[in-house]
Amino acid sequence: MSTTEPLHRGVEVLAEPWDDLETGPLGANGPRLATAIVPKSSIAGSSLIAVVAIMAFLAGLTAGAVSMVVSAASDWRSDVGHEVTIQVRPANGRDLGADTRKAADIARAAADVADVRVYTKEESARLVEPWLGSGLVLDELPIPRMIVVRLRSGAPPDFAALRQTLAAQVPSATLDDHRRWIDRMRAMAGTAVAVGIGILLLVLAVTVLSVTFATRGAMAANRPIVEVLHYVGATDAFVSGQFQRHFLILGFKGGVIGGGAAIVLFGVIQALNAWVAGTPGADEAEALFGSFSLGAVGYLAIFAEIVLMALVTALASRLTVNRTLERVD
Amino acid sequence: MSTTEPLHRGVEVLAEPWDDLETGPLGANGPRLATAIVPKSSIAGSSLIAVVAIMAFLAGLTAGAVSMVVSAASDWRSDVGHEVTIQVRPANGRDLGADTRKAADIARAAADVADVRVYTKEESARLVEPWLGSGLVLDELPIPRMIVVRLRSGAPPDFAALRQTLAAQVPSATLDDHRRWIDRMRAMAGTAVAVGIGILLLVLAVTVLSVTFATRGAMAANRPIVEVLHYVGATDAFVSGQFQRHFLILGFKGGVIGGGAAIVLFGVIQALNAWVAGTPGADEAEALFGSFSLGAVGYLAIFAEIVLMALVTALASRLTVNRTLERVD
Amino acid sequence: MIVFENVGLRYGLGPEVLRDLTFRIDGHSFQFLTGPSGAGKTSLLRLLFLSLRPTRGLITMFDEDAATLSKDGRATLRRRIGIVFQDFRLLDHMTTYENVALPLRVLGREEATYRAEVVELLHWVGLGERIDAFPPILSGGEKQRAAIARAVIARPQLLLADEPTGNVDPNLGQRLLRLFIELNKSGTSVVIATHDIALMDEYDARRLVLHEGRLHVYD
Amino acid sequence: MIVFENVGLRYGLGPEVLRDLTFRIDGHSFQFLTGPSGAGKTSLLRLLFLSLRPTRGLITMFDEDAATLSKDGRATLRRRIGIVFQDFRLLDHMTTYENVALPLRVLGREEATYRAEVVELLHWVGLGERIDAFPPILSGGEKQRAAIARAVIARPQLLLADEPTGNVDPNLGQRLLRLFIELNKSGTSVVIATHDIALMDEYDARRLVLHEGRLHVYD
Ligand SMILES: Nc1ncnc2c1ncn2[C@@H]1O[C@H](COP(=O)(O)OP(=O)(O)OP(=O)(O)O)[C@@H](O)[C@H]1O
Ligand SMILES: Nc1ncnc2c1ncn2[C@@H]1O[C@H](COP(=O)(O)OP(=O)(O)OP(=O)(O)O)[C@@H](O)[C@H]1O
Ligand SMILES: [Mg+2]
Ligand SMILES: [Mg+2]
Repeated sequence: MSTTEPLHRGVEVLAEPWDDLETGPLGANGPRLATAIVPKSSIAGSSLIAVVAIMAFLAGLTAGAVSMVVSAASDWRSDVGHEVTIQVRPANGRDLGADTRKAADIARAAADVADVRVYTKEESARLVEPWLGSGLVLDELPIPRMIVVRLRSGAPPDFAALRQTLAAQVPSATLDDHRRWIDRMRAMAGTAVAVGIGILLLVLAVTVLSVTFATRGAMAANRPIVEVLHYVGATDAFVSGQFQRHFLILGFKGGVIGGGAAIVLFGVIQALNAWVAGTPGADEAEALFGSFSLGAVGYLAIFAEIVLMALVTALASRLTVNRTLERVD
Repeated sequence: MSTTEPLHRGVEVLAEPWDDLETGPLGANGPRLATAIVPKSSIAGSSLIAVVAIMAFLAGLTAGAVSMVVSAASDWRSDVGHEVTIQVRPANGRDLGADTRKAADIARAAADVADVRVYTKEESARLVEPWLGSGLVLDELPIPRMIVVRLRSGAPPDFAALRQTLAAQVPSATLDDHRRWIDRMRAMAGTAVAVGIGILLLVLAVTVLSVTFATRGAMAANRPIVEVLHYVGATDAFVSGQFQRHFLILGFKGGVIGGGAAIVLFGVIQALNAWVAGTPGADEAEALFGSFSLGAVGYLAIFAEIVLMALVTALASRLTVNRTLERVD
Repeated sequence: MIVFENVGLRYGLGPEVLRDLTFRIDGHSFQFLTGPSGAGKTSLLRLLFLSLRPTRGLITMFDEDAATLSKDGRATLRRRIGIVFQDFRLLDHMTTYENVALPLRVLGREEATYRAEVVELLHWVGLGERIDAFPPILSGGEKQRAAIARAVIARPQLLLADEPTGNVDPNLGQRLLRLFIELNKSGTSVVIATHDIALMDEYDARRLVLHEGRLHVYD
Repeated sequence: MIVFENVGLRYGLGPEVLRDLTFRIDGHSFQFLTGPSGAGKTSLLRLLFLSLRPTRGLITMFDEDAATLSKDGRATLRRRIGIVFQDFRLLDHMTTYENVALPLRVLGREEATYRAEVVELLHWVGLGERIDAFPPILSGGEKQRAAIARAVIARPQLLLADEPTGNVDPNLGQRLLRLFIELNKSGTSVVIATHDIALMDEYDARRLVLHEGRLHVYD
């Protein structure tokens, strides 16, 4: 008997009860094909997608918030870091105007200085207005004068030398390089990033755990299928491939849903923020939550996390499937 | 045949292959009993617990954060709300000292005022020091004088009347009742509560969804058991009772794990905070995240949420079980 | 006890599997149900067990119209029926003992009141050594006997058995048949669906033969 | 082709189910395996199928020591064996057609190359009308025939069938027996575990009888 000849050819046809059935039509579409060997519904898919989505959402929120804090801090730092101020205080027996001009000249002579601007008396007064009240007679008040020194970007100039020169020539002037504020902002941004990374690690851990549980559950639920596959001669690679596919898709779906929700949320908040801008609540909200603008980096981070979620899901399930298969025969 | 007489009594004993087996010992402990009718392992328990725990954790964090913001804001508000300040500015042709005394007297005469304190010249100067620099010769500077008016708790006094009297008698004095700051804080706390409630609703929705999915999955996985139960005469109430039990426990476990984790996290942060207090990073962190102290209300809220999670889980599963049973026969 | 009048059954849009069935099953009666594979024996048993509704016709069980029964009514009625499924339907996570005791547990009876009875019945069907075994490790014939034990443990008024001797040797088959006969003598109506001609020759009873959807009764 | 030498099997700490089995199954041979319920027929078939390891003794299959085979080696070897399980083991989420075609799919064959063959075999076992049906709605006999079709579709070198006619009527049983005989004539070794004395009387073949853990061979 050749391999293409049906094996029952040799059996004479018997009149059997089902013989008449054979004349019946095939299923309307012919035999059904290509059903997934591991049924989708059996892998607790929706609840796993929910977990992955939640985790991706959380990861997205965290990444967005961190990127907002970091970018706000660095904006502020670069604004402030590119300026130093010199304050010239009125002192007995000294000419405030002359002192101010002299200090400005010293600043102008320093390396890396882009621009020096001397605040007028009025401008200087306006700076202290909140504390002294307006409507003061300026001449009577010995208000300190401000000089704003804009620096060229790049390496910061040698503040120590400048400070020394100023101290020698204009004792009533003090240089403020905002070092304390910049350090503060840096520490703050660093803390935010650390907290963010902590939360991300937590989120990833929970994701891996959930996926591992779900995979194990799916393997257990599909134990009969795994067995039958082995019985008809499937190798472990074939079997695990059947599961793999589902979990990669599943993780990706969860990631897209969760990450997408995070992106949408940021978008909505940003839109709302633009909409209420100028209303009384807006600055309070801004004070509380920052400026709500998620830059390209934030969006990129969220996208990266979607991919990460899918990969983590696939990897966790692959490990679990392989470990389970080793124990099954 | 009576109902207690074994039904096979009447059959004569045949010599059958297994007759010798009957002399064998019973299982070491006699028959096993009281296996749960719905097996615990079949309801994707661990991944559902994970979901519920994550949700409870989130809910706990949110409740904690909101309660921290609200209590900080109300602390601040009650501190600030119990004080108003009167600023008396130097003006041409007026005696600052006399004006200050007069303003203080007016304040003292007002209703509901507990205490009036007039800042000395030096104290007043110290307030503006950050902006004018120290080492000023005070006499030369027409620094405004501050009067702090502490109010009795209860209804705020009639600021409008006080302000009017002041304007009439001491035109150089202005009353600051911090209204703007208080409103700000109130708006901020309100926003925090609203955002918190929003997140809680989201979390609850996700929980209900996940539990519904998981219950449905469990019902599907246990379809054969449900069928057999029906076949041996079990009512729907009996069957759903078997599932109910698991899900209530499961939701409670998830809630305790997640809520507990949130409480532990707050505890750890608080401890860390106490530990690093005074170190350079601490005030930045505090500036960023608030004081990290979760009051009794916060802990209560988290406990309430644990219970809520368990109830929501049980309820969602009960609904799903009943709906599924209606469709099964 | 049970009356079928012009009962017809089709699955979905398929052909009518059972056509114009009109017959009665009396109390205390004993009958074999037979017919070729796919003739509808299992389907007929499911109609008798109320786990399937006829597409037409009237079924009266224990003097009640089966169509009007509520779900809980059906549950109550099933407590008077024992059934042995062709594919056993044992619960894999429970021991043989627990599987057999399940109907009593569902009835709310205390374990102490039925324990001895269950153990004795298990010994009698030759499962004395397998009391604590879980169904997945039982042999085919052992599962079948456990399923039979579960069906008879609550002394039902009606026993439905689908191919109850398909997985046991002829000796054991005879012994199980004796169990059914004994049960019948104590008042239970018995319906046994089987292909086993040797088994039917063992005991002279009424025969219901399904052929091409119709039922032929040989008293 | 297959050689058992002093093979013994026990489950866990239980008694030895099979003892000192020494026999061979030649290429082209045909044998019935029989014995009372619980004698170990299914267990012996599982040993032959390598889904169980003996607790002692040596099994040589297709000239390889079964104990030294890797997992993938076992998988490859199983592609040369067809098996019909006593409880069928069809996949409920796949149609009859897909279940039967599964061994070919696992072999990586293109659907177009085997489709006609599968459909023809299904018609031949009387499932021509049930090609698109899912196992849960098949009758007991229909499931059994689907399981048989799956076992033979890849023309295995060894066919193991556990009680393959337990759920079909005698006519159909004979027809299925003819299928096995035909397969045997084309070169397959066949082992059929059965209780059905009538079936064994149909065809004069070697008989392996299990009794109290020992195998008695009647050539
Ligand atoms: N749930 C169902 N949906 C659709 N068709 C079904 C369903 N159950 C059974 N059938 C079909 O109805 C017919 C009768 O099935 P049934 O199980 O009653 O036969 P049977 O007499 O018990 O056969 P066997 O002896 O093989 O067990 C078969 O063709 C079967 O495929
Ligand atoms: N996985 C297992 N673990 C423990 N005991 C088992 C296991 N499988 C089978 N047994 C026991 O081994 C004995 C032989 O079982 P087996 O299934 O081989 O019998 P069989 O001859 O096929 O019986 P039947 O004719 O009833 O199908 C039985 O007592 C059975 O309970
Ligand atoms: Mg049937
Ligand atoms: Mg067997």
